[in-house]
Amino acid sequence: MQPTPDKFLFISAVLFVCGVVCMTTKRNGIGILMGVELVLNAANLNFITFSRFTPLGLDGQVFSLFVIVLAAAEAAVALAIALNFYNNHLTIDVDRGDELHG
Amino acid sequence: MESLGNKLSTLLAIAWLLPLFGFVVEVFAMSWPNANRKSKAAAYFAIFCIGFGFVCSSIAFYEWGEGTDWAAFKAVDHGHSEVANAAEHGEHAATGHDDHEHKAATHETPKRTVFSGTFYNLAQFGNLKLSLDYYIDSLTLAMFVMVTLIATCIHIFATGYMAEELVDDYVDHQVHTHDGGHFHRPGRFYKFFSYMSLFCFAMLGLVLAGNIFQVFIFWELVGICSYLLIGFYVERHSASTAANKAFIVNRVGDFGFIIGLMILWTSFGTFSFDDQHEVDGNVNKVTAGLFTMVRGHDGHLDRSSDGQTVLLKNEQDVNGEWHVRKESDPGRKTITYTLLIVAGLGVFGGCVGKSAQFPLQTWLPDAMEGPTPVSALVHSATMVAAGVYLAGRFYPMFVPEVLLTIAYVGCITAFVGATIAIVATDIKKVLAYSTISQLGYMMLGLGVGGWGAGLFHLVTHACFKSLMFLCSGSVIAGCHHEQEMTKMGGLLRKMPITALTMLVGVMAIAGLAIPGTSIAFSGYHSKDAILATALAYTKLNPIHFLLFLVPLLTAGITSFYMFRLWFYTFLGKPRDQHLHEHVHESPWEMTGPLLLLAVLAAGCAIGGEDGKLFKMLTFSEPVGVGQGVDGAAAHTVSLPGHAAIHASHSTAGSAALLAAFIGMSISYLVYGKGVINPADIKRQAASVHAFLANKWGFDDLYDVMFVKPAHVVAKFAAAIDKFVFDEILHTFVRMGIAVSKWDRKFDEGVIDGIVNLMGNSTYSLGISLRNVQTGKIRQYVTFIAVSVVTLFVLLFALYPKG
Amino acid sequence: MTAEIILFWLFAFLTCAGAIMVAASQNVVRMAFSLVLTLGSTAVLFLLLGADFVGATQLLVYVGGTLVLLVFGVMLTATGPFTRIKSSPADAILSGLIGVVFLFIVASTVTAVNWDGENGIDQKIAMGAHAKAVEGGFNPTQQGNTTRPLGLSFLSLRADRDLKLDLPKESSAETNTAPVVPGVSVVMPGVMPPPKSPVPLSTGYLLPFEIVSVHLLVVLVGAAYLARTKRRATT
Amino acid sequence: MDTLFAANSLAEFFQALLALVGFPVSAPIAHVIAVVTHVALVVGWFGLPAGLFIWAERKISARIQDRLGPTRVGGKFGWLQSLADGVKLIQKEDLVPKDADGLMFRMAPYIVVVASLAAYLALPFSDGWTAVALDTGLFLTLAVLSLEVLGVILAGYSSGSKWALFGAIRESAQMVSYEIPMALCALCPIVTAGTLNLNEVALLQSGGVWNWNILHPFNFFAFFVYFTCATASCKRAPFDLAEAESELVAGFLTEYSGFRWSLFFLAEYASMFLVSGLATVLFLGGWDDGLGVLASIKTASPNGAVSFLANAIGLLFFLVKASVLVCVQIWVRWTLPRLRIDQVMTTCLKYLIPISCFLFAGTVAYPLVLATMSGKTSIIGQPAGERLVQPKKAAGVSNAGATTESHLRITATGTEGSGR
Repeated sequence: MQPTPDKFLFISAVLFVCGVVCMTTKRNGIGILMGVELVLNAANLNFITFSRFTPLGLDGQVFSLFVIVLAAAEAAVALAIALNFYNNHLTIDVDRGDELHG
Repeated sequence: MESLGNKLSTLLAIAWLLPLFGFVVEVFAMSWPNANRKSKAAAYFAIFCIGFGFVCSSIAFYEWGEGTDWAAFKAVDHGHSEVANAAEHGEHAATGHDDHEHKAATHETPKRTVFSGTFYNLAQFGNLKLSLDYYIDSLTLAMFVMVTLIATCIHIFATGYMAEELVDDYVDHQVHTHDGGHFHRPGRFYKFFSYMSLFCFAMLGLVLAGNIFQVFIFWELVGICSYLLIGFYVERHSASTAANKAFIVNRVGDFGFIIGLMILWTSFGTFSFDDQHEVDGNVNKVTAGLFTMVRGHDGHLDRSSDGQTVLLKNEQDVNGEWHVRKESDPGRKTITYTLLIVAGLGVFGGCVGKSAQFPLQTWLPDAMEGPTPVSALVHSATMVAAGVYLAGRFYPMFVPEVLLTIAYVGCITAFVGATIAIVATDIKKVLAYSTISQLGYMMLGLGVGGWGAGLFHLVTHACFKSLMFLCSGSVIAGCHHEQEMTKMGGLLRKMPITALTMLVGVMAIAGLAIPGTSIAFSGYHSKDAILATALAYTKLNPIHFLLFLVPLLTAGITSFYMFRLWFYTFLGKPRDQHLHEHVHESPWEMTGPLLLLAVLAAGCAIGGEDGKLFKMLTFSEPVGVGQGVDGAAAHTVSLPGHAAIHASHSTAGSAALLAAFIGMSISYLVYGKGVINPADIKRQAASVHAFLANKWGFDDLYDVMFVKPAHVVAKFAAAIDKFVFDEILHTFVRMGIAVSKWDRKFDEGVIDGIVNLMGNSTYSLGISLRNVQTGKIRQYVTFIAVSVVTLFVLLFALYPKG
Repeated sequence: MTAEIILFWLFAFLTCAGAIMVAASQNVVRMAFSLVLTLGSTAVLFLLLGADFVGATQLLVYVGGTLVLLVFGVMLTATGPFTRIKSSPADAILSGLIGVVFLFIVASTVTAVNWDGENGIDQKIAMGAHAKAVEGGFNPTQQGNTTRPLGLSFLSLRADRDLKLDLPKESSAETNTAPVVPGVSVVMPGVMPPPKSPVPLSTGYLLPFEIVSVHLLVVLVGAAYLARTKRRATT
Repeated sequence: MDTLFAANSLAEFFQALLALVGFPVSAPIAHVIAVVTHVALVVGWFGLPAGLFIWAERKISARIQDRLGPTRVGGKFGWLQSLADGVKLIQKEDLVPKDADGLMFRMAPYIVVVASLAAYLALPFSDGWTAVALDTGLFLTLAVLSLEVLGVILAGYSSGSKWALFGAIRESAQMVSYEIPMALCALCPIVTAGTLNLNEVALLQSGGVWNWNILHPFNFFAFFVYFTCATASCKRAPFDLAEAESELVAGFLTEYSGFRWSLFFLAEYASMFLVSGLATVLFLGGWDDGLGVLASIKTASPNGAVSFLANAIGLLFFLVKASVLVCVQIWVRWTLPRLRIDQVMTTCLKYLIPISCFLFAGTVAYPLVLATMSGKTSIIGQPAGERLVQPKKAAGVSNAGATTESHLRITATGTEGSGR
């Protein structure tokens, strides 16, 4: 007996929303990064769910694997960027990095 | 027979085209990036070309003689009928289209002596065929040999004379730059010889031409060459103006020439001298040439009953004789007599221009601005003689009225030229005027019916006049380009070869001979022939007695000024010591040709009218000339036949000789011994002298008649241009400006307004939008999220349920 | 109400709670550890869904690697002990609103689908013939073993697609002993009938795999280059 | 009775047992019971042996330092010394520094303990005697091990003391870097075996010492590299930079005391035993006696009480091997001086990683080269494909399916066909 897919999807929805909220509220660059991770995880959860409950089969898992790997890469680069940002602004507050404002 | 024709045409074509090849090569060599201006390669190449041409033409001449087993020289005796017959044969052969039983019926030596054909078809407009033809008879051959020989001599001479051009930096002492210095330019050795080669090509083409249009082409070509060569020292103002003058004056003549061409084309439909053979399939189609149409086989004009129309013979019967077609025949061709006169006059106008006859003679003296070899080749021996040649070649087309005109023109030219030559002091000018008067002689000879005499004098004159020019060139070179005889004198010891050869030339042109014997200079024979013809002519038409007296007088004048020239230059004591000291004899490549030409000048006409040259020329005399024309029937002048001319030989000869001797002795007294001081004479007849020195005021006359009016007209035209057309244009322009002003207002007001409105609105929009771009990441994310949510909401709101 | 149901609810709760804590907390480090909680329990969810390899990868890469990296970042960019950069309440409220609406929308979308029931999707797909393969392949009671198929698919061999191993009729009865390839396609209306003859091998994921490896290398170098300390801002 | 011993997992075992006793329960309940039993076993395992190891460490270090070590508590050899320590630690006051992040500070030890505890999830103690027979066993184990570092970082950070922070940073840097060669070396036997399932790895080595991976030319070196990295990831000397008492007072443990401190301590010993057990399974043939007796017994009678008994004996073998490795770690700790942090990182990044990469590549290429040269895929012992356990086990161990299995063989060893 299995929990039905909609429950998993709902969880992933919660993850996603939390990620978005995280991205919108956090002034800390790293916090935004975490929001991104949350969103990616939501996506992964969806992949796995559908690979479990639909003929999508293995492909879902493969895709989620790729997502994870690329997320790791993205995290590395983003962190490097954050460090640069910190070097230039002496802070990690992204609101201070608005040189590009109109 | 055909083979002979092919052989001749090939040989002459080689002789004709070689100079062109030389010209091309020299032009390229000249424009070669680092052409060595010090090498005489161009000269040697040009000499090779023309010399080889001479060899070819000599061979051709020999072949022709062999082919006709020297019929020309066998035709002896001046019996009327026989000459007529001989001429008839010649004519037959010339027009003769191998028609065996006819030949068998007529005479024993049915050999072709005239060969015509087509090298190449230039173009075909309807039935007007423009082609490169050849027309080879004894005259052509003689001209070829003469031209190539003299040209060769002059080329050799020029290698010495033009040697000073063999430098990279030639200083022209007669051209002064603004800073007072002399003009510097690279030497033009190459250029000179390339022009010479081009000229030889053109001249030979002119002689070889088989139709009048081709003649015209090469006519213009020689004109161009003469223009280039006269203007060889183009930086000298006098040279360039002289070149322009020569060219323009020739255009006047050529205008007449073109008129003549048009008439010929419209009424004859062909330009070809000789009949045209076209072999298509096995049918040998023959169309009549100009001469055949006019003269037919017996040399008589067929005129309609009222005499106003000339009927053209363009139908060939079985024996190859040509007849006028029937009235009904659509192919029947006629031409109004006056039109024929006009055509002849037109063509003769061309000749007048080219060989400096009476109205248009003024360009020739100025043409002496060119280098002396040019004067020798172009302006004495060949090109100016081309007019005479054409007149001779075109002789059958001339009706007696035209011939009378030719005679008078020649007569006047001869006298005018001679008189001016008396007072001229520039050595080359003297020769130039004598050239004019001699050309006048030739024309006179042709005009009075002495076809052979005219061309005879043409050849002899070419020899001695080129000789004299070369001598003068050698003198000038020796005197460092001093041409004024008044500064010379006593050059006999300094340059003996030049002096003696010059003396030979002088005697030749003066026409001296030892009375009673047949030993005489060439000039004597030719001039004698002309005078004899003139005498015979005046006997027939006494009203034209001047045509004999004036030439006789002119003969005396000629010998006078010629010896004056010689005495002035070579005898007496030097008038300019400084010049005299630096005089030197010319190098061998200049004196060599002198000697050769001297021999020719002395003896080219040995035997007179029994001599080979004269026989040879008269052999291809147009039919009908021989027996003369009885003008009484046609209410025109009548022309003497050979017999009449022969009858008046001795009288004319002795008269001419007498005149020559008188002239010679006077000049000896005046300039040789100085018994009479020429200055006194000058003072005595100052007005005459002034008149003559002013060249009979022809230049002033033309200045008043043409140049000034032309200037006035030009001014008027300029005024019209300036005050009418320009004004109109300016009005248009002003209107345009006004319109564009309004247009500008519209543009700035409306168009720009619209564009600016857009721009400003965009700008303000951007200004208001820039506030949205705060550069804050979180805000952007918020925007994205909001927009996504909004999209979803809209989707749900609008998407139909179920 | 089996064990896995219990586990599911437990870890579902942990996941959501962690996620909400991440969104709510102001302290970066706490966020980080809430994130650990979330990701870890997500991994467990993966395991529950029979994706054991993905779950393990999630643990290893995310929790063990990425998060340590994040914590590094936190510590390297901290200006003082326990630094907290407060965001204005307005932001919080606005984004909270958005989040709620968003969640409502997504949830309504999810629930709008008829998962189980008469002709729900579950009936058609999840609980259809596919479910039998699922029973064999991903059933957690037998610890769904996706490692080898995944490895093969990365070696460009699709065990579940290419080795056409359709279930024998009787084998569906005792699922334990029957050798079942996970994700194998079985007879079901509308979804991929089993081909009679083996179809040519599909390429699988070899190329993407290689690309991702190279991409990782590039990222490594690039990150190392970027992270170098450069001159500080003159402030 | 047979079903009792035919059990594939503890759950089935209990199900059968209760049915035998007369309390038939459904599979889920059996699962719950099994889980509880597992946890109880593991916790009990290092409630007790951790104490044992602590005692052992004291004694060994004492011997190495030419001391007696504990002699009083509980008999002549001080058997109960560890117990006494535990009681003392529990009694101590639970301190939380003023400016520490309280919640994190309290949470940190549990994370560490849970991590090292959960790592036992997939570790097989004997044939099939494993909590969860995961196909990704090794993978999961490594992953869970890597969680431990988070606890350490948390502890160091939340203490609000620079010593602790230093220690934490060092620790994290060290562990994150040492994970790489460790995983690479652990993958060498995996490649040889062709499966991530630890149980299978062990089974593939059964039947004689010549089958053990440690005799595989590349795995031999891989073993030592692995053991070094394992020591480092357990923060054991000479890699105990995290608590370098001579420089940082006690590293990330500075602010901790009492029970929480002892949790870290327990976790350390737990992970020591874990990595040793992992080494045993990967390289030392797991529960196999070196002579192939057990293997032959089990092949003779695949199921029933005999094989159960054999498994039990195999368990003993396993424990002994692992314990010996732990003792080796202790021995190393008390004989080698501590490295400097830069030396530690250099050792890892400049030497261990390249070496392990080389070893991994070698292990991959080895069977292929060998197979092309001589038809076999291993010099000593049977080729991996041939020493496979009986099919019945296969069903329980791997549901991957025969065909996939055979493909796996082909892809793993190049030539060998399916042994099943």
